[in-house]
Amino acid sequence: MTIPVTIDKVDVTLGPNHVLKQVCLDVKAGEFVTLLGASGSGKSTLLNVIAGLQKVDTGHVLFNGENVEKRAPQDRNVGVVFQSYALFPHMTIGDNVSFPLLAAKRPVKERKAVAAEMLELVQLGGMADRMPASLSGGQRQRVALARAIASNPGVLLLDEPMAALDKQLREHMQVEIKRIQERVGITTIAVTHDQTEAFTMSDRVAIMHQGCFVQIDAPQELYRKPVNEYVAKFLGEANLFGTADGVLLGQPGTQGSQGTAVIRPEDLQPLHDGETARVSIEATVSLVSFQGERYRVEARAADGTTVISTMPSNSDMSRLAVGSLMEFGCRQPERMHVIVPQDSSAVVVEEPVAA
Amino acid sequence: MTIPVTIDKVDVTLGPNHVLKQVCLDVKAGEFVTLLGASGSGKSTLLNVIAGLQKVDTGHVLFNGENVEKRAPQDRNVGVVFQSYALFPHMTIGDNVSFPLLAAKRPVKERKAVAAEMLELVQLGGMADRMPASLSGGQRQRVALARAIASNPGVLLLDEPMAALDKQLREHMQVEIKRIQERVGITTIAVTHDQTEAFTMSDRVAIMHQGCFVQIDAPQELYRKPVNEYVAKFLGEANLFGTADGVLLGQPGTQGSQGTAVIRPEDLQPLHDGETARVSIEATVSLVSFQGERYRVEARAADGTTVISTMPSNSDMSRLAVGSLMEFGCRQPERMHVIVPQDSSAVVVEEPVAA
Amino acid sequence: MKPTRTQTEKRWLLWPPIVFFAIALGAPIAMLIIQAFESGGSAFGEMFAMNAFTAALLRTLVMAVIVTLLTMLVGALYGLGIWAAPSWLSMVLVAFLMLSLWTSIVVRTVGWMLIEIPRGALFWLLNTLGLTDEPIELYQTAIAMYPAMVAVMLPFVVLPVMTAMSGIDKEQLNAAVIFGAGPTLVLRSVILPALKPSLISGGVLVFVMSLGFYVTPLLLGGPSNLTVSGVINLQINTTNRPDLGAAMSLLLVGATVVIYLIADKLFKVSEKWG
Amino acid sequence: MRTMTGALGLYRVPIFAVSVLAGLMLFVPFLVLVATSWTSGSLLLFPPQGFSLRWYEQVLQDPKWMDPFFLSLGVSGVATVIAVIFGTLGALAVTRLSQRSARIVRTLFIVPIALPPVAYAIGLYGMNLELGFLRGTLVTLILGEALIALPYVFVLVSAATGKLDPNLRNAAVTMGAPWTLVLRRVELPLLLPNILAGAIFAFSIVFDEVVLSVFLLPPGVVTLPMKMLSASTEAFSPALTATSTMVSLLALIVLALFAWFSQASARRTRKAASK
Amino acid sequence: GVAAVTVALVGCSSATGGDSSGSEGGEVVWADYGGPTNESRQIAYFDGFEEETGIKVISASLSDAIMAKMLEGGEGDYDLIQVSSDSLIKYKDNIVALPDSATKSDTLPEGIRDYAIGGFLIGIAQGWITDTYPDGGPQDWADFFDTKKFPGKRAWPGSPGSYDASFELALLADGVAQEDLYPLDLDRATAKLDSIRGDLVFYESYPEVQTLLSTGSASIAVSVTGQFTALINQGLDVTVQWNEAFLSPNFFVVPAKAKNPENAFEIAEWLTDGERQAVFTERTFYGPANEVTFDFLENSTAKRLPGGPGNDGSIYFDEQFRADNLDELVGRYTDWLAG
Ligand SMILES: Nc1ncnc2c1ncn2[C@@H]1O[C@H](COP(=O)(O)OP(=O)(O)OP(=O)(O)O)[C@@H](O)[C@H]1O
Ligand SMILES: Nc1ncnc2c1ncn2[C@@H]1O[C@H](COP(=O)(O)OP(=O)(O)OP(=O)(O)O)[C@@H](O)[C@H]1O
Ligand SMILES: [Mg+2]
Ligand SMILES: [Mg+2]
Repeated sequence: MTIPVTIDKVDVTLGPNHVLKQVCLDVKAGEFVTLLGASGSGKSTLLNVIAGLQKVDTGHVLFNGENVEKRAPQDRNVGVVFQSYALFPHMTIGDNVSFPLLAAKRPVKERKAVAAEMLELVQLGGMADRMPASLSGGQRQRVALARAIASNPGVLLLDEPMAALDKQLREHMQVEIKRIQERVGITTIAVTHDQTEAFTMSDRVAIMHQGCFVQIDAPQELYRKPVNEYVAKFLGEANLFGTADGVLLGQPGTQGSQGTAVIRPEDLQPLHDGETARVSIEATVSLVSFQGERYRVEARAADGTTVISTMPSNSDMSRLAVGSLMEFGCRQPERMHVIVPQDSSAVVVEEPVAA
Repeated sequence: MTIPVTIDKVDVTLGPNHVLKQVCLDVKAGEFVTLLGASGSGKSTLLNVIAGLQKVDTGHVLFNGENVEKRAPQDRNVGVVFQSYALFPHMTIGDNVSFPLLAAKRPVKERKAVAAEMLELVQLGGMADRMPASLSGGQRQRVALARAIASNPGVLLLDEPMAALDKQLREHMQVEIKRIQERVGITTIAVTHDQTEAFTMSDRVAIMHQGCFVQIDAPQELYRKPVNEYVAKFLGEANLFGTADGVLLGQPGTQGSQGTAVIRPEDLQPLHDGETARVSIEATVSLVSFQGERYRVEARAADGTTVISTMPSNSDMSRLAVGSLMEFGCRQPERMHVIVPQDSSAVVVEEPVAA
Repeated sequence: MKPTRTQTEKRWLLWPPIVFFAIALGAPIAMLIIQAFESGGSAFGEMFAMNAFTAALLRTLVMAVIVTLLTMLVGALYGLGIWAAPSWLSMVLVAFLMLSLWTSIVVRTVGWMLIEIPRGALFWLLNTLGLTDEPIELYQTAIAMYPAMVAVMLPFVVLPVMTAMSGIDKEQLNAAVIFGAGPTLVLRSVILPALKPSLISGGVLVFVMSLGFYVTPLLLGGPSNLTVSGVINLQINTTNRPDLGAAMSLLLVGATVVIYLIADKLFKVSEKWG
Repeated sequence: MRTMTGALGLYRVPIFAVSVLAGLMLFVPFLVLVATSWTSGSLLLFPPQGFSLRWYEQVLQDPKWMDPFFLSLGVSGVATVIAVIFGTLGALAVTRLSQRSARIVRTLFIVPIALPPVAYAIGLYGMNLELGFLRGTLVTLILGEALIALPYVFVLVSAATGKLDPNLRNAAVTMGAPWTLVLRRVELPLLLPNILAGAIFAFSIVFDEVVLSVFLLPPGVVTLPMKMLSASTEAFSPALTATSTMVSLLALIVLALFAWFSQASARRTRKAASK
Repeated sequence: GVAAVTVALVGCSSATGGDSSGSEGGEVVWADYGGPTNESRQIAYFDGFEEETGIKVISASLSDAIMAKMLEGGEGDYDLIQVSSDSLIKYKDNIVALPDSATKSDTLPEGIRDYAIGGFLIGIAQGWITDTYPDGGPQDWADFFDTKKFPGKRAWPGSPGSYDASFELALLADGVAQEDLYPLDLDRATAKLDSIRGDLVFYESYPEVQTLLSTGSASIAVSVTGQFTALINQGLDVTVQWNEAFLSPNFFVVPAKAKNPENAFEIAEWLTDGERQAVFTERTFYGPANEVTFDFLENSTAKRLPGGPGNDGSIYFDEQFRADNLDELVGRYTDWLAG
């Protein structure tokens, strides 16, 4: 079962905090949408609203076009994976996974069968009798996932499902979750504040900032064409320059600028001697660090702007000694994105963006 | 003040666990060495040994060539940043930072001055009167760092200093810590299980596995020339193939192999039509994910080997639809590293590697 | 994430205990009020005119303060002792605590009496050791009653202190030591701050409970240590003035509740305890 | 861990000294009482005269002691059950209330600790007289003792509810479990150790309660503490201390078994975790 | 489950409390202070009575508050309450007199005799372990106050209600003649008491006297004589000074609101039997309330009883005065104790 979910102008106030402000979101059936935002931006709150764990002040939540406002969490048929997994520590893995069926008063036999099937799906077949405490973090994570989809819910909600895992495992699980989600075909809304995670798993990513959606788009679009500086900076590193007619003017907002140019570090390369680029800036290398698959170069322009460039790990770094003055340029000007001022005002005015 | 640190055949047993096995490490004065390893590999234990918080069974710790075995933690003059920061919650930031001077019974005036200076160093000038609870994670982290260096210690120890920060902040603080360490010039030993962190900050990285050092080397060397498969896999993704005379043989250890070839995903690219490479493998694309600055492509070879390739985000991905059969090749064969079997045995036999 | 609340479950969880309180606490208090006003409310004036009562009131307050301070001090040290001692010793200390908790207070008081009377167990010990021949002048002095009262109250401080100690952040302790703090500074900067909330909430409880002391001070401290509870007992059992007794009881209940509420406001006692 | 205790340095000396002294303060009266109970004489004396177990024998054979003991077990048992039910319900309710009302309820639940027993007993006795049908029953006594014991259950259970991951509830709820199922299958099992600890504490309080018994016991019915009290108003007999010793030891054995069981189950969990 | 247990417990209470209430004999609730005295009554009187009449005697632990309420005319569970003479005088209005046909306690004064059931005489005297004063101990209360002549601590009633004979004996010691004792000069008495306060060790309940004396913690005790008797029964050599000892008749009365007055009067008759009283007296050493009892007692026993032959120096309280001034006596004594 899979259903479309619509969030319509939802407002939530918790104590003194206006946590969600006129939030709108349309999720198609079977789509994977990730809410990405800094801590405190209201992601978990929105998820709770969808699950029915949090009342809304105004606005509606529609499942399959039907208003579910009146439905208790028990009756919404959503599956949730919590950040801490929230496995029941006193129950076996099998009992954990089949808990939704226990709640639905299904017979023991069916419960056993579904638990076994779900555990098979998350590649934990045969572990039904173990206790959660005896599992590794990644295994617990998978149990939580199995439990969330055991009752065949219409919507799957994931609240920072990978936050407790270490990096290696996290990257593995991202691919894993995406794979399972595609197999089951369930509408999924996830929360994270890790952009790689959001990009890897999602069909679309919704950037949240202080209770508003700033931009909702496919990962490439978001990365390449951020609507404002906040999004640009939030999604990986970015070089931001004031710009007028395709000419860099130094820092954003400097005199005469008509917009802000966003150039990703991998698109801003030190130019070879004599090479020119339409868009370029001169800066002194201040820090070079090796990061495995790439080098990261930090340089400082005369006006104090910091310039960041990343280069593949097979690059020749001998020219880039700290202290050397280099010309950094964008070789493919089409990869430079210009944010025009009226767009960029979105951050300041906190105007909601409908999906 | 900065001093060299030598760890000489240290053995530690905790309860039933042989936690450190004949560990040796030489850290030069002013050097930044990171201990990198999976959870439970003994990193924290080694740090505690250096700090004097953990007794050794056999072996010695030398500061500046002098055995410090008999010295209590108080007398070792080390600065430590703890994973949880361990700030004193009821003291102001200033009092926290000047705590080592309070312990040394220095006059109030000096304490105030040092606190101010240190907070300036970590860019928290003027916040001396705030309480820890009112700071953000990154700020607390910096306070902990300021406190650790306030007494001008000979050695700085960092136990997963960034584990509690979110990704954006973590990346920022990595650069920050490196910068401060270089400014102060203090010998630093850090612990982490995040390889990017280790690479970004360290002069050398020591890979720990089950209480032994597997490899101690500069970041580039480690990444490019891992001594065994464990290291290769631990430091980012790697394609591992059995190899004989520069010819790939499928999975490592396959018949006739003379060693294991390590090819990093960024060095294994889909070849253009008609293009050939000395080292290449045919595989079917199974997953393409956009990760911001790069695309990650997973493909499956006929013999089941998984092939991973990453490509810059400005690549043309149209050829790489899921299901298409591609030839992946390493264009610069010098970037392929071959682990010969006798090296690779290090993991199995758990033979310690001296620095 | 905020826990979900539904009205039904709140109702089912909250109302049964509230009804229970109404019956088991409300009704008796109502009875006390009725009894106190049986003589038209004159009991309230009369009790303050009564010398023995006002003196006992003052005496009880002073006694409760002393017991509280002593118990907090000893309790903090005892809790620290349990935490810092080798495991066999801390097991013994905990066992002593439990043993004493499970011995009737009346019987324990008798035990103290047997120790403290002029030729009691203490005299026997000292005499056997050849230290004294003279009967010991300890029984029915202030020094004789405080140890017994502190012993009765000790668990109420030690138990929360033990919880607090087990929750001490080991990294903080390590940090203090690494940065060169001596024992004094470690105590001041890490241990005491961690202890303080539990110590205070334990202290408030001890104070409130100490206001109800009766037999122990009277027996071990002598008849000059008549407490409010003693005076109330007197009204009810001897002079047959239940209205006075009820009025005094109401005052005692009211005062303890008010004291508790103030302390709760200041120190969040019930949060520490619940 | 060397720094744990090492950090206290020389302060360990006064700390241990006071702890040991305080420990003796708790233990010596008990020891003296025990010693008096094995006397072969019939006076409550220390040092005891000779050694015999005759008082134990007598108590164990005398229905005048054993009946009250069993009655006390019953009364304390029922009162404890009531206190455990309402204390646990209250502790659970508090987690579902807004902060303001939680404060009020929490205070209400702890107030009985501050209740002077004499005053409360008089109030209950008045209620007993007023409501004729209660006379001659143990209802008011049990109610009253349950109320006195309730705060301890509440406090101990609250300590655990505070540490309970609220997402466990949320998880169960989103999986369609009605709140009763959540209570039964998720919350109560997890709170069980603390509920048991609360029950033990409550039982110890009630079992020793005597002030209420004086007023509320129907004629001819005697609880153990009441029997001990009356045994000490006319004569101090070693039967008194023999009984008290046996009760303490019994309690200690029960506690030790409880601790052993909970440790064993913790060990099992740990073993499972390391598997 | 809980309800079931509760019901079971309630049931059990009424089982022990009065399952026979509906059957032929009925019951009677006897309220005294328990302990060995109650046991002795059980043996001397109740066992036989229950067998004979089928009426069950339920011994209750006497609660002062309940007693007070019933003596004031209130409701309560007791059918027979132990009181002292002054209480009887004070609350006579709410006490049911014995039927005319009943056998009365002939040693008791007129006004009391008609109400008293199962009477016994309590003595308040000084006593000591004979060895303490080999040359003979204190002869009167003046000696008691003479700490030079008779060194050592004195055990003294310290609970606020138990003023016992304190004022009277202080006045006697201060030189007031027996016949001038009443009305008591409380100021003079407390002044005299003050003079010895430092040598007193207080007891809260009577049995402490045994401990204080037998350990040697106190040299002399002022107490009800039953405590000395108990020590003697343990095999200790205790001297009781009957000279200037105070005597107080105690007995049981039927309060107005008693539920089983008939049964109470039936047992009252049973209690007057001299032979049974002798059994009780031999066990407790309280003085008997009927002359006839002495016929059944050994002379050696009789001499050790309050009001027994040879103990002529003893004095009866002025119960009327004590009844009239109860509040003041308690108040003054409490104030003095609280000092
Ligand atoms: N019960 C509450 N009362 C008042 N404010 C609250 C409450 N719960 C949350 N908030 C506030 O609401 C905002 C959004 O919280 P939410 O948990 O949704 O953030 P989030 O985006 O999930 O953050 P994180 O990444 O840290 O989980 C925060 O600023 C938080 O301080
Ligand atoms: N007190 C102890 N008793 C027994 N074994 C212990 C004790 N403390 C740690 N160990 C074991 O020692 C090993 C190393 O622990 P250590 O804390 O040094 O690991 P680590 O590399 O710091 O791991 P992490 O990344 O999780 O912090 C672990 O396997 C752990 O189980
Ligand atoms: Mg969140
Ligand atoms: Mg560690």
